[in-house]
Order: sequence, then C-alpha cells, then structure tokens
Amino acid sequence: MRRHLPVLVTTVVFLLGFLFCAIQYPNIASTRVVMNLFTDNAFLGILAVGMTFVIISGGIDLSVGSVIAFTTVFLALAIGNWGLSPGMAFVLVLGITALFGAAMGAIIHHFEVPPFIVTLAGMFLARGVAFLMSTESLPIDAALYQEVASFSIHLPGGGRLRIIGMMMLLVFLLGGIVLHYTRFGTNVFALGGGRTTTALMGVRVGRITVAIYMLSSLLAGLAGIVFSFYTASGYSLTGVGVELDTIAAVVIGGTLLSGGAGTMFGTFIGIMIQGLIQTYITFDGSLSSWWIKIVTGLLLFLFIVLQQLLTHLARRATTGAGEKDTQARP
Amino acid sequence: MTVGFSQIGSESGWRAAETSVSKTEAEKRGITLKIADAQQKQENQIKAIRSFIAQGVDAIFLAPVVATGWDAVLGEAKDAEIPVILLDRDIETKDPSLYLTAVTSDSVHEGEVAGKWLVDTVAGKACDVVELQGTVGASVATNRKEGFEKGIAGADNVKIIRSQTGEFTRTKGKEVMESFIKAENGGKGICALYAHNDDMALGAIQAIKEAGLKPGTDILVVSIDSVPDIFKAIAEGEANATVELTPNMAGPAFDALIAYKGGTEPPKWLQTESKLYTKDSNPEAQYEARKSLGY
Amino acid sequence: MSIVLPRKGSAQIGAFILILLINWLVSPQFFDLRLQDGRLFGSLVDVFNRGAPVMLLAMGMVLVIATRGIDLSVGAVMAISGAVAATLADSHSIVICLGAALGVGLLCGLWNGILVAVLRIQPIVATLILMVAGRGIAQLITEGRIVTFTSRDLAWFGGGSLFGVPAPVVLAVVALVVALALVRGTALGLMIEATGANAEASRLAGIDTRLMTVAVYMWCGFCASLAGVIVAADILGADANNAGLWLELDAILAVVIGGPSLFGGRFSLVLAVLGGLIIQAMNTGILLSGYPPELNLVIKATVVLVVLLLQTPRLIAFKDRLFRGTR
Amino acid sequence: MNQAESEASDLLRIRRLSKTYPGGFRALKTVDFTVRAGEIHALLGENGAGKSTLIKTITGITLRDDGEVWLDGREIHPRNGEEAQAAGIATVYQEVALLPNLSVAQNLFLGRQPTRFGLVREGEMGRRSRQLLQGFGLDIDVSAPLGEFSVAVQHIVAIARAVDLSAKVLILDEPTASLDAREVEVLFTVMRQLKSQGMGIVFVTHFLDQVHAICDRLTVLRNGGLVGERTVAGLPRMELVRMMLGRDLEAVETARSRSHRDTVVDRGAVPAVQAVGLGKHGAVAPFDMILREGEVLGLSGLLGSGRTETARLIFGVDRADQGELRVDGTSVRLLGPRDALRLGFGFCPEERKTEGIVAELSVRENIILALQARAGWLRPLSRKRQDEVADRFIKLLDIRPDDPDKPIGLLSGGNQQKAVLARWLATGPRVLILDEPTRGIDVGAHAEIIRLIRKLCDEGLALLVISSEVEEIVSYADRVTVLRDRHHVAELTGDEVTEQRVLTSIAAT
Ligand SMILES: Nc1ncnc2c1ncn2[C@@H]1O[C@H](COP(=O)(O)OP(=O)(O)OP(=O)(O)O)[C@@H](O)[C@H]1O
Ligand SMILES: Nc1ncnc2c1ncn2[C@@H]1O[C@H](COP(=O)(O)OP(=O)(O)OP(=O)(O)O)[C@@H](O)[C@H]1O
Ligand SMILES: [Mg+2]
Ligand SMILES: [Mg+2]
Repeated sequence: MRRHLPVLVTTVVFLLGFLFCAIQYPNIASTRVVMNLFTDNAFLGILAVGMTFVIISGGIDLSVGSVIAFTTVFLALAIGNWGLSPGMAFVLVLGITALFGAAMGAIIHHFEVPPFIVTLAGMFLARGVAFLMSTESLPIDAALYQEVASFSIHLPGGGRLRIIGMMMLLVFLLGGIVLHYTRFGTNVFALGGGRTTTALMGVRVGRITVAIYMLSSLLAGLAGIVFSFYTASGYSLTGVGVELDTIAAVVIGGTLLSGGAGTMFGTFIGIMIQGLIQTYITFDGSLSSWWIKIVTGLLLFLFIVLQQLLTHLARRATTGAGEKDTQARP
Repeated sequence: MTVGFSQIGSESGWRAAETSVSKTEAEKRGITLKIADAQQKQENQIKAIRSFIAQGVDAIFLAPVVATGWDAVLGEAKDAEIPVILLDRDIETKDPSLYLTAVTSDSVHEGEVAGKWLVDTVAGKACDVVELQGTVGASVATNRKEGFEKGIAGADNVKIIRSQTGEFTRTKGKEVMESFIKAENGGKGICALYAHNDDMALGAIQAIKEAGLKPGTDILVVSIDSVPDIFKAIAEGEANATVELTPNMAGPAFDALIAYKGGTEPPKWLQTESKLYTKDSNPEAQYEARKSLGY
Repeated sequence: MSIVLPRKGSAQIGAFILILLINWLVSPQFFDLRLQDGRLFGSLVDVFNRGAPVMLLAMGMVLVIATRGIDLSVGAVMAISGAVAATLADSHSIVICLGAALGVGLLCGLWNGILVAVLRIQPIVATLILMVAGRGIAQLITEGRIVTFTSRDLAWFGGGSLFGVPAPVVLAVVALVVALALVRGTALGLMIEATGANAEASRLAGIDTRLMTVAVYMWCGFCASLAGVIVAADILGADANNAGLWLELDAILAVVIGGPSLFGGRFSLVLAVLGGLIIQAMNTGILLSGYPPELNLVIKATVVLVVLLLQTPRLIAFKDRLFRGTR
Repeated sequence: MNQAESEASDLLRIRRLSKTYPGGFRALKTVDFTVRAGEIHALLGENGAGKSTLIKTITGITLRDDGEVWLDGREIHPRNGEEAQAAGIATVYQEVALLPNLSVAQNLFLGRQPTRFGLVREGEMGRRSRQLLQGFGLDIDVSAPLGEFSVAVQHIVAIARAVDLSAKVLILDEPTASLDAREVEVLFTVMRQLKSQGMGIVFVTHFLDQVHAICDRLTVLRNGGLVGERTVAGLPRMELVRMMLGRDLEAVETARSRSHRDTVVDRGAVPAVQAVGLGKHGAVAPFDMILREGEVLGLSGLLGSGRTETARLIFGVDRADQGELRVDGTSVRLLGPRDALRLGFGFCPEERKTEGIVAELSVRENIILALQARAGWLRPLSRKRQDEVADRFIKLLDIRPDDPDKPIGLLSGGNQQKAVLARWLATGPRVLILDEPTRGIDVGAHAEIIRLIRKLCDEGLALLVISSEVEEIVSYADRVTVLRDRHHVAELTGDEVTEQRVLTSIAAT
C-alpha cells in the first residue's frame, strides 16, 4: 500500500480535479469530453510512455517534439511526393526514428555525455532536417488517413473513442507491461537507481541505454504518425515545446526526474491531469492569452500541492500504524 | 448570437491588436465573442473548435496556425451546421465547403508591394538588399519572401545578398542586423533592408544607428504590418515604408456572417487591402490612429 | 617539454577558441575592432555583448544545478522583469525602476526556492509552474504589446558602454565578480557544493540546506531579471511574448558545456559563463556565415555534439596519453 | 606439496597484479595472490592497504595496469561486472553494490529473474527470495524496496545474491563490518557449507577473531604490496598484527581497564544532557537517559533495535513527538541538526556513504564541514585554518593517504570513517554521539580510536556510543543501555557492565 501511494494520490488528485471541473461545467463529465481527452492527448500520451522509460532510467529525452515534426514532414513527403504507400512510409519512418534514438543512446553510453546535451543536439538535428525537407505545411492525402479519421467506437453519451485514442491506450498498456513485468523494465529501474551499481551487478548497461533511447524515439515516431492522423498534414514547426509538456506529465505522474522510481499508470494520470487543465481552460473560454498561462500555472500548482499534501497525510497515517515495525526481524 | 474565435495566441503586438479589435467589433454588433487562445498550438485550436461545437455556438472564427490539417475538425463543424470563417490566414483543403469564407490578406502580395516600392524608389540604381525573414517554416515568412522576390524580379539592379531569420522579434532583428552590417563591410555594402515584419525592422534600425549609419538614408528600410511604432520611425525618417496588414479581420467577417444569416452567400475570399505607407502618408496621424488599438 | 594547460576547463577554452577561429574563416573581418560612438564595435564584441544574457542566466543556473535542481523559469522571469522595467522607466527614477525589476526577479526566485526547499516539489515541475505562469504575468503587465520607453538611463543597460565596453558585458562581468566573491569569498560555495553532492550528509553536518536551496534560486532569479533588463534596454522596449523565450535551454546547455553534471556537486561559475560564450560564438558564426536559415539547427546540432565529444572522458584520456607520450 | 600439485588445486591465481590510479597513486604493486578450491582465504591489511582495489581489479571493475588473473586454469580478462560474473566470480563489494530503489527480490534476481512468456514471474521470484534469505535468518518483506532496510540487511541481501549466483569463487569484502554477532554466525555457517562444496572464498575483514574462526589461509597486503601468505592455524595473533602494521601494536589492550571511571565523573552535577520521556511514534518508545560529562554511555542491542533512532532524536535529526530534552538542566527544542551543533553536540552517523561523507568534496572540506557550518556562511575559515585543522586530524587519526585534497570518495572505507570522525572532533564538541564508530576500521586504528575516546572522556566530553561489538563497548563504557524492539529495556552500571550481562539483556525475551 505504501509503495503504491504516489500513484494512488495522483489518481485521487485527478479525480478531485475532475470533480471540481465537472461541478463548474457539468458538460465535462460526459463521455464526449473524456473521449476527447484521449483523442487530443494521444500523441502526448505515446510520447510520455517512452519518456517514462527514459526518465526512470535517470535520463531525459529532449528530442521527441522535433522527432514528431520530422516524422510528419517525412510522411507527407513520402506519401505525397515520393508515392510510397502509407504502410511503407510508416515502417520506414519508424525505422529511421528508432535508429536515430539508438544513435543517441550509443553516444550517451560510449562517450559518457549527459543525455541532456545529446538529446538537445538530437532536438536541433531532427527539426533542422525537417526544415531542410520542407518549410511548408504539407497536406497528407491518403485513403487510409480518411478511414482512420472517420473510424470510431461510439459510446453512450455522444463520446467517440477514435483510433488514435485506442492506440494511445494500447501503447500505455504495452508500455506498462514492459516496464513493470519484464526483465528489461527492471533493468530500466536499476539503471535509474545507479548506473555503476547496475553494471557491477552484471547488467549490460550499454545495451539497455541504447534500447531505452531507441524505444523513446520509436515511440516519438509513432506519436508523429498519430499526430499526422490527427491533422492529416506534415509541418516542420509541429511539436515545439512538446518535450517539456511530456516531461511535466511524466513527473506529475509521480516519476522521479532523478530516476529510479515511477509508474506507467502514474504517467497516464499525469497526461490526463494536463489534458484536464487544458479542457477546463477551453471550457471557460473567456480567458485572455495571458490569463490562460497564469491559470494553467496556478492549476498546475494546485494539483501538485494537493498531491504533496495528500502524500504527506497518507504517509503519516501509514507510519503511524507502525508499518516499519512489521518489517522487523522475528 | 455567439461566435467562437480560435485565436493562435499572443506572439506579437499585431496579434494582440487583432484580438482586441475583434472584441470591439463584436461589441459594436452586440455579438458574444468567445475567444480561445491556442498558445501557438494547432492541437489546441482543434480542441477549441471541438469544444465550440460541443457548446453549440452560432459560428466559428478560425485564425489557423498552419495551413493544413483542418479537414477532420472542420468536417465536424460542417456536420453540426456551424459556419466557419477563416481569419488572417488561409487553409489548404480540397473541400472548400468546409468554410464559409476567408478574410485574409494576401501575404505574397504584401511582399510584392514592398518589393515594388523598393524597385521604384531606387530607380535603377544598384541596390543590395538584406532580408530579415520571419520564423523559419511560418507560412507568412515563406510568402512574404516569395512576394518580395516577385516584386523585385524585373529589376536586375536590386538583389538580395543576405537573408537570415529574425524570428519576427525585435531582439533577433537587431542581433541579425548587427551581423549583417559586420559581414557587409560595416554596412557600407547594404543599400536596403527588407524585414518580414515591423518589429524586426525596428530592432534592425537600432542596430544600424549603433553602427554609426543613418537608417532610412544610408540604408533604406521597408517592412510589413504597419504597427504604430513603425510610423514613429517613418516620421523621424528612420524607416521608409511599411505595408499594412490590418488587424481588423473580424469586422468584415462579422459583416459576412450577418449577411449569411440573412441569406446572402458571401464570396469565398474577402481580401483585405495591403496598403503601402511612406513618409508621405502622414505617419504622425497614422500613429495616433493606431496607438490605442492594442498593439 | 610539456604544454601546461589547466586540466579543468581546457576543453571548453579549446572549443571556444576553435569556434572563434572557424568564425574567422567564415567571416574574415571577425576579429576587426573599432570604436564607434565611444563603444567598441566588431563581431567579437557582439559575441560578448549578445552573449551577456545567456552568460548571466548560466551564472544563476549553475548554482541551481549544483544543488541538483534546475530552473526552467528563467526565460519567463526575464520577460517579467523586462516588462516591469519598461513600464516604470518613463514614469519613475532609474533606481526605483531597476529596484523593482530586480526585486521581482528575487521574488520569483524566492517562490521557486520555497516550492523546492519547503514544499519539496521536484525542481523541474516547481519551476515549470513559473515558466508557464510567469510569461502570462509578463504579458499581463504589457497587455501583450511591446511596451516601449525612452528613458536614457534604462537604455544604458542595453546600448551604453563603460570605457568602450558595452554595458551588458560590463554588467555580466560585474555579476560574475560579485558571484565569485559571494561564493568563493564566503563559505557559500562549499555549502552549496556539499548540499548538492549529498544533501543528507550536509544537513547532518549542520548546514542549512534549505537556506542554501532557497538562496540559489533567488540568485538565479536575480540573474535572470538582470538579463531581462538588459534585453529590454537593448530594444528600448519590453517584448513579453518573446523575451527570453526558450532561453532556459540555452542556459542549461551553457552550464552543461561548462562541465558540471546535472546531478549536483562541484561547479564552476567561470566555466558556465564560458559555456554561454561558446553558444553565442556559435550563433554569431551562423549569422555571419550567410547560410540559409534552414541550416541553422543542423549546424547547431553538429557544433554542440563536437564540443561535447571534445570533453568526453574517453577523448580526454586519449589526449592525456598523447601528451604523456610526448613528455 | 610440490609445485605442480599446488598449482593444480589453485582455483584463482593472481600474478604480478599492478594498479596505479589516475593521479599517480600506486595502489597495487605486483601482487601475487592465490585461492584454492574449498578454502576460505582471508585478505588482510590496514585501511588503504589495497584490499578493495585488489578485488576490483580482479573483477575488472577497475582495469588493471599489469598482471594476470587465472581462474580454473584459464586466463581471464573481465572488463566489467557482467564478464566477471560470467567467468564464475561472484563478489560482494565493500560499499553495498545493490539498488536501493528496487525491491529486495529484484535485487536478488536482477538479470536472471524467472520468466514465463517474457514476463517476470513475481510470485516465483518472491518465493525463491524468501527461501534464500531464510537461509540467512532473514525474514523480511522481499517486495519492499531495499533502501527501506538498514545497511546490515542490505549487506546480507548482497551476500545472499552473490552466494546464489553459484560461482566458483566468492569474494566478500568486509561482509561482517555491519553485522552483529548472531548474523556473523549465520554467515559463517553458509560459508562453511559453500566451502565444503568446493567453492573458493576470499574473505576480507578487520576482525582477527573471525580470521581464526573460519579461515584456512591468509594473505596480507601493506601499502599496496604483498607482505606474505600464511596458513592460519598456528599463526600467533601478534605475528599477524605485525605483518599487517609492519610494527608491534603496543598493548592492543582491549583489557577492561575502566579504572579511570569514578575518578572523573561527578554524579551530583546537573547532567550535560538529559532525556525525559523522549520518544517518537513508530521510531523509539519514550525513554529516559542521562549523559554526563566525562562519561561514556554505550547503547547496545541487535540490529534494528532502535539505537540509531535514539541517537537521531537526541541530535535533532528526527523531531521527537513526545517528552523533552534538557541540556544543562534547561529544556531545549531541537528543530534540526543545526540546533544540536550550536549546543555543542556532534554526531557521526552510521551510514557512512549516504549520511557521512560528501564523496565529491576533498578530505579537507569534509573534515572542516561541521566547523564551517557552525561558523556560518559569512565567516569562511581561511585556507590556512582549514589546512591546519585537516592536517592535525589527518595526523591524529592517521588518515591515509595524507593528501587533504583528494576527494574523500576515493579513500578506502576505513579512512573515510576516520575523516567523518575527524569532522566532529574538529568542532570540539561537549557531547558526541558515535554510531558504529569503528566499523570497517583496522586493528591499529581501532585501538587508536578507542584510546582517543577514552582521552576525550577524560577531558570532560560526554559520549554516547553505539556499537554492535559488545566486547568493544564494555571496554570503555561506564554505563550501557540495552535496547530491544525499540524500547530501552535495561541499563547496566558499574560492575554490571560485562559482556555477559549485556548479552543476556539483549537476548532476554
Ligand atoms: N579511484 C581512486 N582514485 C585514486 N585513489 C584511489 C581510488 N580508489 C582507491 N584509491 C586509493 O587506493 C588505496 C587503496 O584503497 P582500497 O580501497 O583498496 O583500501 P582497502 O585496503 O580496501 O582499505 P579499507 O580497509 O579501508 O577498506 C587508498 O589509499 C585509496 O585512497
Ligand atoms: N536485521 C534486520 N532485519 C529486518 N529489519 C531490520 C534489520 N535491521 C534493521 N532493520 C530495519 O531497518 C531500519 C533501521 O534500523 P535502525 O538503524 O534503527 O536499527 P539500529 O538499532 O540502529 O541498528 P544498527 O544501528 O545496529 O543498524 C529499521 O526500520 C529496522 O526495522
Ligand atoms: Mg576496502
Ligand atoms: Mg543503526
């Protein structure tokens, strides 16, 4: 129970927040809005899954926003100008992004350069290449895109679960399983607990580092594909600053930026909290540009303070019950 | 009547003016205007439009942050029978029925007007131009570049020797101009500056002054937008010309909307004027007229 | 025969010189200097002048990072203090105007520090709050426009000079000297390093780790607000929308180029400032080169990677071996 | 035994191993070292002699400059932990090399978790973990993060992990430093069992009794060089000490000479520190305690009995939620270690790595840290003063190497311990709390520290000492308080302070 506390608290905070919003705008408590929360944050969610791995391993990946831009431009060109089928283009772009991530991971490991810089360079590079490919926004015109856009599962209450929403949920599910129930996942936690120690314990640190950044970039590529579904276009300025949103969501979800602790479910809630803040502001609709920023910051603050407060209270309650004593020796 | 306006954000003074003018124009007509500020993100605009649809507004104004990627969400608006009017920028779509009309300026044309002015002004003398581009990838930047090149196409005496992005800001405009001046022999090699917006031009003017040159005389300055401060500079002879991009896109849009509700189908494109202002167009008065518009 | 290089910082100095030389190749008049209106004028001066804001930010950020923190809000704080300075410039004396602008910076730092040290919020999230809200506050002050001013006093901070040296450079150097005096002249440096390297052990040794944390965020806020004043003074106006936008990344990059790990402990103010200069030298070089702007980012990526690889342990070990071989 | 025969039974053979650390410190000088199958081989030497370095160079954690490592007749060149493990060497390093954020079970099985369809079988792993730890007399929640447990538990887990790797050679670097007598016994049982299975075990320790109790042969290092290899049986203790220190240890008297006692302590005076009903929910039950100047109070008890918690309450690290603390008769409220420092308290924590040293800082900076903290940030100690203080304590405690500018993290474990002690001595405290002060300290320094403790006492210091070595505690304590299950259960004074009495009190149920 104590170990799941952070996630539990974050979830409670989200629910409280949701309740608060729903009281102000009853419409928010509809399947439509909730499903929109999934659809609108699909790409962010997919990024966050990858970012969770990276951050738990004690790293950071700043390149994801740019990788999205690169992916959408690449897809638009591949499908529109080079005449590739969408399927081929997807495979190709995922291959490229995975390689890109692997290269970053390899540099981080072999040259012992801080991930912050390597991925910052990656961020410049991916967007730079996107600029070189095209500075214009390019429409993507493929049958598949229309099909994807039009398909959805209708829920009672007017909500629609769209394909990209489903993709996000699926990625979260798989990501959660890999993170929490496989050797690879444990190794990721181990890396975050201590690089040298992990190496001492006989884990191949290099391989795992490469795999982590590869996974993150691959998922960024997937997020790019999802984003291209979302907007049916490719644009080199897409996703500016998204890396910070993603990192924030992961950290709000209870993952330690210094690595070693976190959960996939927490990240999911983190994404939902950010989405909720956005939705709340959109529903209000009367805020000027600057008040939006101020209110966003304020809500973020409230959520986090609430989270901190609840964690504190719950800790107190549980230690009071003498949790520690139960671990004493026979 | 309630209109939802999905505004891009507040990245510049011009954008702030557009927002505030839209509000006054709505008030004038007794229309409730709900402005959703997208903080520069397309995904936020899409969300905003979805939420406008959910709230059942009577019409949606959209100032699109990019040209592409609107088909799906505008399709939803169409299904809900909510008319959409584009402000300020056009979109790329195969289905023009997705929106009612677009109130925009032609940014290629703006650049062309600036280019033509320069060609006329130098009147055959050789003129090396440095260009301050907007944000790389922004459609306005691409178009204004293209338009200017079109404008000077006929004149072999006018050519662009350096072009770098100043990201639409004064600070960057100044920094880039500083390096232009240094790279071109202390500025002696530069005949004119073309900036994609007035803010960059205003920054560059300071750089020119600090280099010991006279902006407006040693280096001609032409830019686009017509924000109030550029008129001050024109009045002081530090800038030479500006092409207007009116912040009042909403006015014509409201008119078209009211007419549409009355049964008249508006034309597909309501182009705003790209008027050229120089020191002959009474810059002081222009400044006074604009200074309280919220720039 | 041995080449005597300071072990620490040789890579950074090398990288800086290398970039300057490349700039010189790209633009032959790079090292030209002349006096213009009593102010030094030339590309090299630009590197220092334009680099001043990032140098200042790096000076603040390096201490925050030394305590295992990070401050994302510096760009927003720049915008706020610029806005405050610009709005007050023409109606109040320079003392009040400057005091308010810098005071606001300190206040922002205090806020961040309290969130981190007292409420124990992870620094990245804690400062993200101000990063988001702060720009909003700045825009609220200016109502989204560019607030211009004419005060010559305030303008000095951007365009003025002292003995020919541009004011921003003077300010950055003064700030650096003050910081060095504060940090190395007192026990603060030791205490900050101890806090960052092992907070628990430091607390048990009687160091007020909480005070240290709050102090470094306040210092960082102060540096950011000074940078904000410089940027506003430079263009004679406050552009709340764009001032300091994304500059936090540059500041962090500068610190990381300057050496210390993002996980706290030993730090070097001078090297962090040098990191800021390296970034600016690269930017200036790009501007002078005349390449189309689409290439900017690709060039930047390459330079950053090269600078970094230059100081990786492997290459340094290799270099050491080379030198040892020649000795 | 002739040459060929002995070579044949050699399991691990090290030849001419050398290591110079960056910076030019020669930590190993052409060391030869041999471990046979089915033997327990002690590796001995003073703090900083190079024992841990030897181990790390064998496993490839630090790369050797020169020399050969043969395992089972094959030359091996491991370059990291994984390769050493694959070759058949399992190691427990001196500083627990486990991951505090992972669960105990995950730590035990990292890299070799049982899986089905690629998914880790948590249940199976937990079951096997519990089984494994039960063999070491440990019954804990294996799904809890390792970091929640004390160093002692962590050490046992590390040992269990290494044992379970079923390697050919098991290397244990000071495994017993943080264990109490009972746990040491359990460990020995396991070691004997492994030995009988033909495993070669390298055992580093500073407890000479343990060498005699369990080891077959021993190798001694001094200053990075090999001193010699001996068979344990029949080697006189004095001879061994001479090998290690290179000199005789004048009177390693652990003799219980508490003669200095009653002469100094004035029992009528107001106690320096008095705890009245002090306690903290979930940590220690309320207790009374008196600390007098010139007197040593020992805290004894099993691991996890609440001794550290008691110390933390008195030093204000944790805030008490009941009772009061009186200093010189007046009630004080400690809001943190800083308050305690101001009152002239000092506290050497038990967990050296996480709470003691600041690894990146130099030895000098570590030593003056508390002194500086008390002076405040505005009054920096001059460099000259710092050097004076550092040099004095480096000499006094014989910290090696005597380079005050070396990052303390690079010192050997025992020397780090001395530096932390120096930090508090430097403040000239009137009340000093030492939690396991002699952990990991060699025989020579051990005697030195005990002598120092006595001297400080004579000078009027009030001392509270926590130690798992009952023998040590009774040798200098005037009174001993025994803790069990977070309760102060007994206080022994005067003639009651005997090893026997303490042990009975600990064991009583
Ligand atoms: N990474 C390093 N860099 C420089 N010197 C080091 C490093 N690691 C250890 N040393 C030095 O090497 C010497 C041997 O250290 P080592 O840890 O092997 O001693 P030890 O015999 O294990 O001592 P202890 O009994 O205290 O654990 C010490 O003087 C130490 O300061
Ligand atoms: N051998 C053990 N088995 C299970 N839990 C233990 C053991 N030793 C310590 N713990 C737990 O670790 C935590 C820290 O114990 P603590 O440091 O207070 O004990 P202590 O009496 O100071 O013992 P020591 O100082 O000898 O380690 C406590 O929560 C305790 O329950
Ligand atoms: Mg050792
Ligand atoms: Mg203890």
